Amino acid sequence: MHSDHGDVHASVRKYFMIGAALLIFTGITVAANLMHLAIPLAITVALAIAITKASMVAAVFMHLSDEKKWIYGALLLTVVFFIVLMSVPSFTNMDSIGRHEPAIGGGEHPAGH
Amino acid sequence: MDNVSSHGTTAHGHVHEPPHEHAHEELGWWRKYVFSVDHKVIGIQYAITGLLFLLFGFCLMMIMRWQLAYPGRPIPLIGQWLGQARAPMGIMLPEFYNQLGAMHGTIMVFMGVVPLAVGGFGNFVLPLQIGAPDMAFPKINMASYWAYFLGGVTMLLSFFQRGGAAQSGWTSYPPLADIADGQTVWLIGMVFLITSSLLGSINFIVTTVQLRAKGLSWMRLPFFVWAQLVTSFLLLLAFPPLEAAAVLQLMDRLAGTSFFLPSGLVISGKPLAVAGGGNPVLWQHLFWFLAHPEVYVLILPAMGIVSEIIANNTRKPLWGYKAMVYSVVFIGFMSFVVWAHHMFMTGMGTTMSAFFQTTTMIISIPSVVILTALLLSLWGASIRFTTPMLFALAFLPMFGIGGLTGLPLGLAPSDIHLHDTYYVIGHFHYVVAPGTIFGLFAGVYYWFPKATGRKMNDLLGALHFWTSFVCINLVFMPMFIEGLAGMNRRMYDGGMQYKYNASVLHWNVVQGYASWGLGLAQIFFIVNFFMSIKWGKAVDRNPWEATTLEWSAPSPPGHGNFLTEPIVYRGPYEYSVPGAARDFSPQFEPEKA
Amino acid sequence: MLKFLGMPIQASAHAAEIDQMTVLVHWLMAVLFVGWGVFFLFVIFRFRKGANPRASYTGAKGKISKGIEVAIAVIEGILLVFYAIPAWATRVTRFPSESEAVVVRVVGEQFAWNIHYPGPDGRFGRTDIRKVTADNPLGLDRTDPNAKDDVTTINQLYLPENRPVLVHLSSKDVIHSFGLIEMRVKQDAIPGMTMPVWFVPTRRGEYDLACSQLCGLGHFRMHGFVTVQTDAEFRKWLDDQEKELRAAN
Amino acid sequence: MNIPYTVEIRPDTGLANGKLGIWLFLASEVMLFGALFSTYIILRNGAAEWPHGELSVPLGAINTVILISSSVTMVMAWASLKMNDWAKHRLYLIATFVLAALFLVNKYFEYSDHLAKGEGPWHSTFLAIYFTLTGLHGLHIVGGMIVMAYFIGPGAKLWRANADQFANRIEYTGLYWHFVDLVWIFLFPVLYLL
Ligand code: HEA
Ligand code: HEA
Ligand code: CUA
Ligand SMILES: [Cu+2]
Repeated sequence: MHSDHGDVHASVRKYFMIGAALLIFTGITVAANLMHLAIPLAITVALAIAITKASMVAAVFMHLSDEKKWIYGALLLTVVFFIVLMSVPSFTNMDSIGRHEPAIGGGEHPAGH
Repeated sequence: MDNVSSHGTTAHGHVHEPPHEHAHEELGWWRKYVFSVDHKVIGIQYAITGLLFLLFGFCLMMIMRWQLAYPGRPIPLIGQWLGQARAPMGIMLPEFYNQLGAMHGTIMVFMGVVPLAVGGFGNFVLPLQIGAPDMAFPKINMASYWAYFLGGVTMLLSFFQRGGAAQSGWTSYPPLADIADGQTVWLIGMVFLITSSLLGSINFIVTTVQLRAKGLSWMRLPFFVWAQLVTSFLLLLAFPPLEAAAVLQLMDRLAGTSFFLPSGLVISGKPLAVAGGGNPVLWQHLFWFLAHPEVYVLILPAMGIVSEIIANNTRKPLWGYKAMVYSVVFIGFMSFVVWAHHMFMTGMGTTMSAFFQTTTMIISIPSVVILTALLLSLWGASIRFTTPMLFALAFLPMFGIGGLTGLPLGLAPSDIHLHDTYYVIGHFHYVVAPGTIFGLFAGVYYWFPKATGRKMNDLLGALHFWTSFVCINLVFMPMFIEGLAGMNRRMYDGGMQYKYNASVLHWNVVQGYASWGLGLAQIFFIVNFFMSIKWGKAVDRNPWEATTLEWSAPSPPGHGNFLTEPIVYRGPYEYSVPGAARDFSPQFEPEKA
Repeated sequence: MLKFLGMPIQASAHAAEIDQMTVLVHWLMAVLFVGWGVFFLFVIFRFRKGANPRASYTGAKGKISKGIEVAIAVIEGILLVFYAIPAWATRVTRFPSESEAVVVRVVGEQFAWNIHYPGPDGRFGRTDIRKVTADNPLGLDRTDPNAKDDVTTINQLYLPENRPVLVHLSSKDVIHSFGLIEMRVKQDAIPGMTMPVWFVPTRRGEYDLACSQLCGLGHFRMHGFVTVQTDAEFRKWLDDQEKELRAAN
Repeated sequence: MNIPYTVEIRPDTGLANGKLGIWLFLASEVMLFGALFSTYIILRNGAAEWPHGELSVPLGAINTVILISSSVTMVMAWASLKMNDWAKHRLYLIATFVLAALFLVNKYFEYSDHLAKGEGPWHSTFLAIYFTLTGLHGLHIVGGMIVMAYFIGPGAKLWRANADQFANRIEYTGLYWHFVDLVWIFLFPVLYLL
């Protein structure tokens, strides 16, 4: 923790630099969007940048780069369950025996010979 | 760097600490008993409110059991008070039956058991057991109770709105829940209850991690504390997805979105005018993502209570304490990856069902380990059949029945036949009613002397136990017979229209009488409870000759709990230590006592 | 054990397999419960305070418990790998081909089952949400050539004996569940989805079609009837329906 | 009676109570927004088409800039306290509050623009998600502003009485605020760009 004054002084510069870097990354995201990349690539780029930015905020502004093991532990657990949660979409659709189709007005209903 | 900073702050902190507003000066009645920040008062508030909700939820069920026993006959006594919209001429309407069912489930789970087990016992006992003066955040603790209270009041008031209370089951599956009456208020109430649990769980975790007394290392924690700690993590990380889902359902109902409404719906012959594009199964995933961990929230505190009582009344250490701790942590962890075993019939393919069947079988093993450890703890014991011990002992086979009947449900092919039948109802009531509720009763009898300085009456206690034990089994055991025969749950007329039910319908009558008998049996408890507050036998600090820290505080403990700072010298269950003078060596007594 | 469990008759080809699975788990449960139960009763009697005034600090010794736990895990594993997963896989992958099976669409609504047969041409007609009326709950567009011979009923499902049945299950409004208790069939009908369900009825007779999922105030009376007949009887029934249809037009 | 480790640090965990508390709270927030992002993915995958360019990228980008700046001012508000510079702390905290307000003003224009066109959340799956996610995020902003307002106003007294405790509280507020920023860092590309 940055409690003695010299330490905090040193960090101040870092805070402004990270702030600037975040703004630059924002610019890059918007610029990349103007290039109209193919959707999968655009998603990858945008998410990669967002994750980088988020890591910078967490590591520096939230001092995560220098935390105690209990906090890491709690966050690790959260990340694990977060990943489980993010797999809900695939659980919902991946392995369903059904087809998405309304009961009425789904056009031709299946059944041939 | 760390040392420097902690040193600096400590020095500062002590010098400048402002006089806490609730320091030693006298507090008014309101601040002391109503808007209190003392964990013991809040715990008791939680416990009493929770008990009242349990009683209320049970009353709803007793009305339902009348309808199931005698479908379409006017309800005696209270029938005519229910009003035209619920029971014209005292005869229950199907929509009212559904309201009772949904609200029974909601009230029992979210407003009865969790507040009593976590809010009540957790609040009252946990800080005492770890030697803390209070919870880490007393004001947040108070806020958590009042959020619960508001949620509870909201739910109760929902009975009086037009169209009545929520009626789509406690599971609130859309599209039904998106279009049925009463659901909006239910969702708002749930948001309050969820908020309350989140605040509470943060408090419990921080308290356990930060405020343990000197010498109280992790493997010296009473098992109850472990159970509460795991429970808190479940609440903390599993509830938010349900909160999100509740917000989405509220949007569907209030803002006209269709998160859970697919395109092309036709309701009562008319196309539903919404944008569509939603997914009803999504709700089920989010709901069960919470609700499976939630069922362990219902059971773990009860397991913790039972373990304390078994150690105390067998006069010996818990057998396999460490294995129990690892198991409870493992259960907590696994409970996040089994949720879809409630959804086998939603059209799951082989891969996914194989995954969830496997995790479900895996999670049953640590439960077996804990139960086995508790059973083996009885070997070589010197069992005292006190009232709390009666309930704690009964917990073992009752939870056993409930847990074992989870297995055929967890295997998808046998679940085809059993899903949504009374077998499921039987399964989980064995774990929550003669399981958890018995565990909670045990806890009330056990810690009542700590909270009031008086013991509850043993004769009334024994009567309460035996009558409840007989009646509760008569209510729930026939459910397995009904379920295997195929009787569906949530049936307004008890399923009398279906041929395959004919051979088991008569059980409904038996269950009806048994449930009213169970209701009467509670009178022993209620009388005992209130009578003992005033006239119970006065006791000293440690009436059960127990070893954990709460018994070193006065009964009832004052503000700040301990007269001197407690120091822990040994493990939690050092009973009958060879060579010791007495058959218990408390954690708080130094070696040469 | 099967008899003891009191399950309803087995009216489909796969019912026995599912019941066998259920029976096996219940054996496991019974052994565990009786085993632990006897132990439990013995210890609370043997180690009551009167009989054993001084408790033993170390208590039970030995590793039997670990053995039992491992055994339970192994048995569960066997049930899973050799019974549950394969049995489930048959239910959700080995669908009969549409040519050999009796194909029928079942559409749940509050509070009835709409049954839809494709008729002799074997093709379901087009449905249209704007054509939904009280007499035409499925919104069947009779101008569509495929729809001309389609037979629809409400709550009456006729099936031939010993032929695979393929149901395309869906729902118009809320979630229902297609429960054929005697045939050990249960499948949620989820709006916005069409689910395939298959089974082979093996016993002639009248059965109940229950709605197993809470779907509103009429859930308890969402009651369909299944009639399983010989193939000839079934064909005759279909023919009669066709005749009626032509007469009506 | 005092609760131990409200200000001083517990030696074996290295933490003060509030620090652990706020991180646990953020953990639950991660799960809350996680569920909503999950929902977004499901509905987007299930949708036949997904609108592009419905939202104004400049407005979104400006709001991103605003929030990032507010994170910098927030961390500076805390750092100033650590350097014992009360005046600067006030300045930075008030700046953070003002930036937060600006964010909401911006959002207000975006919302009213859509609503004026009759395109509320009921209009399409996309707008449903847009309004829900940004609305919930907006509520978090409002919550943060209330806390800041408290520390600008009546809560500021604590600095005199117990400087360390006050600095800790500002730190916890900051942690929350950076998290709100962090959520927006994901919301912006997900809703405005993709
Ligand atoms: C406290 C609550 C609780 C607990 C602990 C459990 C524990 C388990 N549950 Fe249960 N369950 C519910 C509450 C609970 N459940 C609820 C509320 C529902 C229904 C919700 C609804 O639909 O409304 C449900 C539904 C439910 C389903 C869905 C059924 C369906 O809808 O079709 C399934 C399926 O897998 C399941 C499985 C299990 C399993 C495998 C366990 C395992 O963890 C059990 C492991 C335990 C054991 C294996 C026992 C071991 C003990 C012994 C061996 C000792 C015996 C001792 C003596 C004789 C002295 N449960
Ligand atoms: C924790 C959860 C819990 C508990 C404890 C109970 C307890 C009981 N339940 Fe409940 N039940 C559910 C959760 C619970 N239930 C859920 C989730 C459902 C599904 C709902 C749905 O379909 O959506 C359900 C459904 C359900 C049904 C099925 C209805 C249907 O499908 O149509 C039935 C039927 O008999 C039933 C009966 C009972 C009975 C007789 C008890 C008895 O065991 C009750 C015993 C209660 C007590 C013993 C309380 C005593 C309290 C006191 C004595 C307080 C004293 C007060 C003071 C001292 C101040 N329940
Ligand atoms: Cu349809 Cu229940
Ligand atoms: Cu479960």
